[in-house]
Amino acid sequence: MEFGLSSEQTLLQDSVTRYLAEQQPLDAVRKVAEGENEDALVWQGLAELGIPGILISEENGGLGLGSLDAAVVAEALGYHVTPAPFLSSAVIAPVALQTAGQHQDLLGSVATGEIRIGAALAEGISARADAGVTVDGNKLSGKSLFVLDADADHYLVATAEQKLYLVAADAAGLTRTPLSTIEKTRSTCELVYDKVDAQLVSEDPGVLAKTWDAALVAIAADTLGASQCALDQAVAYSLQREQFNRVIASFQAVKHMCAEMAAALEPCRSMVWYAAHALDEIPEEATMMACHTKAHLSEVGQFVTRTATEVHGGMGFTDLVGLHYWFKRAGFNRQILGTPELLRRRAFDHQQMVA
Amino acid sequence: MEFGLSSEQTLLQDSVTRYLAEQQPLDAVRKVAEGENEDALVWQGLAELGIPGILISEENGGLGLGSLDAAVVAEALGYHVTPAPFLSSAVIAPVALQTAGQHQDLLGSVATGEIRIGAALAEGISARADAGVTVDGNKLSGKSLFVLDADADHYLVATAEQKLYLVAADAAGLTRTPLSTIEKTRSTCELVYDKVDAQLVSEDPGVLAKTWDAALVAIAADTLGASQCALDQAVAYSLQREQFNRVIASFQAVKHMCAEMAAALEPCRSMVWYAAHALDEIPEEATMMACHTKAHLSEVGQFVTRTATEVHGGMGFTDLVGLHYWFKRAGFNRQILGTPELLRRRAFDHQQMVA
Amino acid sequence: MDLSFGPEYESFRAEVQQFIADHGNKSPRQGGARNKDAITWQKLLIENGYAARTIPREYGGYGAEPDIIKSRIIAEEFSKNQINTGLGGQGISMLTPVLLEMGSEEQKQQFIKPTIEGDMVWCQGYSEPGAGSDLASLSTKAELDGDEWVVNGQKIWTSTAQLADWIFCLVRTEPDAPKHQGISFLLFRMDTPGIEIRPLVDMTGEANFNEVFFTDVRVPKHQIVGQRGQGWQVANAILGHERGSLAPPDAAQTRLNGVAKLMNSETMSGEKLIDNSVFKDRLMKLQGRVLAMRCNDMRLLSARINKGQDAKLAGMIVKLQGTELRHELEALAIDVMGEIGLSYGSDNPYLRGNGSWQHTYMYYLGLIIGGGTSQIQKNIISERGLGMPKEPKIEQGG
Amino acid sequence: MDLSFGPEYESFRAEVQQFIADHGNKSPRQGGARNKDAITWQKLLIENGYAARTIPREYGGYGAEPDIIKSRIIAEEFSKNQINTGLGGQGISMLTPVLLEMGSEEQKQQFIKPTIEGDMVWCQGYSEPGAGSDLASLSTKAELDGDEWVVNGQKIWTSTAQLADWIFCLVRTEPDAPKHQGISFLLFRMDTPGIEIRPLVDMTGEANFNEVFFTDVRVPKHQIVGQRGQGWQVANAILGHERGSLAPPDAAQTRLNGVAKLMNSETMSGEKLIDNSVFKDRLMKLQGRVLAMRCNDMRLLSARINKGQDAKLAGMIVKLQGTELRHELEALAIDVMGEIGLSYGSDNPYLRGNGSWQHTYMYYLGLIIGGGTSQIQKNIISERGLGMPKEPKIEQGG
Repeated sequence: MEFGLSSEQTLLQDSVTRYLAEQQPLDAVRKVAEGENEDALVWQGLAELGIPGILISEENGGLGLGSLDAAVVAEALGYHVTPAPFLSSAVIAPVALQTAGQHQDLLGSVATGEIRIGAALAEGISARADAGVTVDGNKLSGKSLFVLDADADHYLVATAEQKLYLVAADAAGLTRTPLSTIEKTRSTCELVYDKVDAQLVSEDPGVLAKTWDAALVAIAADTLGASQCALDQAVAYSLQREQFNRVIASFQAVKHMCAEMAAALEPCRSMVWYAAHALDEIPEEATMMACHTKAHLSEVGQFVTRTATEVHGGMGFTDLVGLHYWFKRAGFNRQILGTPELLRRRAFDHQQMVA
Repeated sequence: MEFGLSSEQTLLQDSVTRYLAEQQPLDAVRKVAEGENEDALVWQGLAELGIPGILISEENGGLGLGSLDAAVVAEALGYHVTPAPFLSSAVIAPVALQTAGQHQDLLGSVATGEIRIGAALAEGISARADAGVTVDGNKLSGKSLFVLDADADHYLVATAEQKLYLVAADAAGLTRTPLSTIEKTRSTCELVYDKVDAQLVSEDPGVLAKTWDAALVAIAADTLGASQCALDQAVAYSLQREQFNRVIASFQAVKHMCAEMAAALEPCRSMVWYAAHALDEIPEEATMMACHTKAHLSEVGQFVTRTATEVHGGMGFTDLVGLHYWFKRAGFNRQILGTPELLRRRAFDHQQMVA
Repeated sequence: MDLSFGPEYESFRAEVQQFIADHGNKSPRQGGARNKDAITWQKLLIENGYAARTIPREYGGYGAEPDIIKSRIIAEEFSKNQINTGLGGQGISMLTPVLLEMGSEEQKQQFIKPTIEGDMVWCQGYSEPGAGSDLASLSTKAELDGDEWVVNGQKIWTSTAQLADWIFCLVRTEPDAPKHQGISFLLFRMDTPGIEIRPLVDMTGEANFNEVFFTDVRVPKHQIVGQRGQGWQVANAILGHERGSLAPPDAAQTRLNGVAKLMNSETMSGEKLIDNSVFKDRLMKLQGRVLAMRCNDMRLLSARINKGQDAKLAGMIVKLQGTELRHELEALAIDVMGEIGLSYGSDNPYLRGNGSWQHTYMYYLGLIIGGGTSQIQKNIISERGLGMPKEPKIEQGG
Repeated sequence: MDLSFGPEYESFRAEVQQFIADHGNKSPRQGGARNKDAITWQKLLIENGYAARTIPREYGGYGAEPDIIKSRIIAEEFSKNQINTGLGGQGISMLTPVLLEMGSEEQKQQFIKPTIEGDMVWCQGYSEPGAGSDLASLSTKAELDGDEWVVNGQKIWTSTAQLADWIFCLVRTEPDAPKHQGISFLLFRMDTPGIEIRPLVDMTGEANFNEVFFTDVRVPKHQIVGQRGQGWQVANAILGHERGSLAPPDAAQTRLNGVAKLMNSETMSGEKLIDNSVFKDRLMKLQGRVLAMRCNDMRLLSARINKGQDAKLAGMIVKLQGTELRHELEALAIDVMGEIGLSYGSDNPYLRGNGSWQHTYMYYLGLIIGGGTSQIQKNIISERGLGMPKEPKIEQGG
């Protein structure tokens, strides 16, 4: 019995972490966030480590690793608020296409980082505003909001009937408009379809469900990393910042804020591990765990990134320290692909709590 | 403009407080809670101050005061965890009978403390379990749970159709069984009706609603008093208890717990005042304010009495200090005549928040 | 309990209403320093006693006796009719009262009139990167060189520094004195050589504040308020003014109505969010807290009118409770909107309320921290409100 | 990630299952000291290695090598089949490990066997009214008079004092030494003259604990574990044992299922409470936290099996999070029941779950406070877990 990361997984996390710490410090993140650089650069770097293909099977040209490996990478990316299309290209698209067994020929180029596949799932989950996608033949009409990755080459699109389609970014009749959000490290866009040619991925709602579950765990892992970094920064800052002739880490109020963050966050690590493991190995718990893990991490992530900001005092509010990148990362993760309330409802519906 | 207590109200509160502090210290409360004494003793003492008749009009033999006066007394009773049937006999019954204009001849004896009227309203508010009261002619059948005051001479009974009746405690076909709860300072019972003769008070659901509103504010005021006393005890204890060679009040964690209690509680005082004032003077806000005030005080009361217990450390858990009387008083007040969730729903329904 | 202001004030209210009826059309849509319409409007307000109301006529004010109820009536009527209430800014809200209290006659003559009329704009130089909660540990220093102070150091959180003509600034003039006794309160022009302003971008993405750097900034010796070393006392004479206004409960009520409106228009999978019991319960929970704070505010107003009433604790908790409440209100709005709640930036067509939900959510987190963090507030409440001991002194090296 | 114990342990599990099949019918319904059936059962368990498993045979145990997985399998199978897991009590859980670690050979011979077999019942004398969080400040003193210690003072929170044959007790023997170095660890009989026991009623209304008063209690000199003045170190060798077990996550899961069941059977105005979205959301929120703690627990088990894994922080937070979680779970159950949730006392026909909801709600508040309050837990987490400084020393008179 071993509950935790294998030595290979630790190595994987270390190698991603080392790359990000060296090549993608906050200054580099800032350049992408402020529009000076594109996230293609870091994605290419990650591609050299094989990251885009982490969930892509070896015969499809990827590393063929599992969900826990993907979670471990997601955590590292969250820790470094890395601007990269990991969630859509490396998790959502590969899981969908491989589960459906369709269009897997695309995945080789995804694994090398040559092409990116964005994800327009929101309308299959809980349609907002006047969005929604309808199908006539293999033509899509309507629109998708807050599509992940404004720079993708293809998009995986969910319809209101929970079918999945693939459309090319340059397809006739497709209009793509970036949507600016609080989160500048990852881009979203709106897609408007006017009878756009689409390729069916799956009509089985189970494929969307499985894809969604995988995405939820990856998002939770990203929040775990972001929150852990916010906590680490708060502790480090408190040990160095002096007020009233002592480091603020010596004030019981500050100590207790940090202790509360750690106490809330530490069990989340095990929860993310287990939820990722369940995706591959314990199918009967997978959806319930995925929903709970994303919902719980959303709550904890909000608490931790906010409290870490408070520990930083005024500096936490400035762009100088940049702590807000972590705050916004956790905030973004909370809202996308299901708010905590929606996911808790789904978790309830997916278990027989009482006879 | 004067938002607060008049000098008469301050005098009233002082006189009740002085009586309770002198004649009803915790030892006396304990005797009632442990079944050694009856609450009739304190009720007689309060009757000498006119308290049972506080809301009874002068022509009906009472003091003819207003809801804010009643709230001020309820706060004092909560502060001293006084075992007395104030809520049922001095608030619920007088409001119901005077609003309906029925059976007011009873109120003279209520005002002197000679007779007590219990309140069986729960089934008119949100029936639980298999309880419920039906009427045939003027005969009641069924049962009421958690009726306030197990020792009353008459009971005000609400039916599922929100009508109000009065029954005598010794009426044929009525079975009364005390129900033990965590709260030993106030008694509750079950009433089982087997074609019991009853006198109609009102068929108008508005009478029950108005009575309920008055009860909600009185309960909130009781919680305000109980919470304030718990906070006062916590501060006093922290200033006297030493650990690690200093009074625990000098630890920032303890200070902040007390500050959080005070910050949550202090606005509640104004809220209770306003809600009580609204009962008499601002009818369009009365129900909304009553629901919110009881719901909000329930949350704050739970937080404060729990945190005060924590400040006391192990001593707070013992019966020696007796702090649990305040904890349970606030706990009882939270559950009766509408949980916070139910009252918030009612508050929502009673206002036009959006067009 | 009497919630009316009484008949004697109703004629005053009628006067205010008449003024609004006559002149309301001149109310500028945008306020702020350097805005010509706003300055013209400000002068009209002063003339009629609706701004600088209690400032003596000799210094350019209206010269009325302080009357809290009249001030409240003015505020209520202007707010109800969405009329611009005149210029704000730290020169008017903070420096003017300090000059009236502690300034020399010459200083009052020189500064108050142009300040309240909007012709002289000020910024405040208090906080420093190393002196936040512990403001008295500030280290910007001023040394006397002949007839001039030579100022060196850095200030932060200086709003409107780019616009300001002058700064009122705390500097350390007696380095060897205990920290609260070594500070002086200087006034100087922002175009003095040696001043550099850098915009300070915050988490909202805007530069609401600045950093200001001083390098050998030379200030005439007499531009000091109070005595040398008395600056801490001078500043504290007005510090209290800032607190309560950070979390006005009426604004919270307006905001709460805004969330309800949002819930009424937004849908999730076809369901109106106002019909979602979980969000509705959260909304009502917050309304309970908003109502409690509104009642608390009435009590505070009453205590200001009726001197006998004690509302000390009720006043002390306003900032702590009010800022937290607002932060949570904005958070609910964001949650309710799901993905749409992430929108930020005027080019996003799904932006709701001009992006104010996300903006205010972050801004109020800033306010929870700023102007005395919640931790400092709790220290104050427990010490001054509940009589608990101050943080004990630490053994050196301990 | 490997959640199975592997095939080599499956035969062990089969053995345990066989034992349960053969002997499960002898499992006593009630455990507890002085219960004959429980003592007989305990001896059968020891014989088969299901109790006192790793205690050497020479002291009456089963003498197995420590094997965390086997212990877990035993626990799992016994729990699954609701089989009594043998005697508990502080003599077995706390004193026995300390004697094995620090006791003299004579003490081991004398005490361990009768203790684990349930023939000798112990109580613990650590806390005092004046020494709670600051346990080392205890003041019960023992003075040497010839060959005997003379003990005077008072203990509190002493469970099973009325039943106990013996007490293991911390006393101050060196009043002039620094507080952690003046304490000794004594063992003495509870029928020694001069001991008075008073039941300590707590907020649940039960006397789960006692106060114990010592007046000139004479204890033979040699009844000390470790050296004079070493008592603090002796006690700390086992203090860690207590923490984690206060908030087992499996119990939280069982309890959560209980709330769900309650919500399925209770109604409000005809609506099943499991259909009430607000309560459902609260239930699910708590389930998220329960699941997180269960996963955390798996990690802790794994770290005990696989020595290389670091789970220090994961272990440190268990008590803080677990006790709070349980308290909130019980609170939800009470809220869900409305007035019925107030029921307390076996004569109340509306009592649900034997009154355990209210009881456990209060009892867990006691646990939040006891065994190291949440405030102390946060100090420990921040200092030992996060490397933040200890509370600085205070200037005397400061």
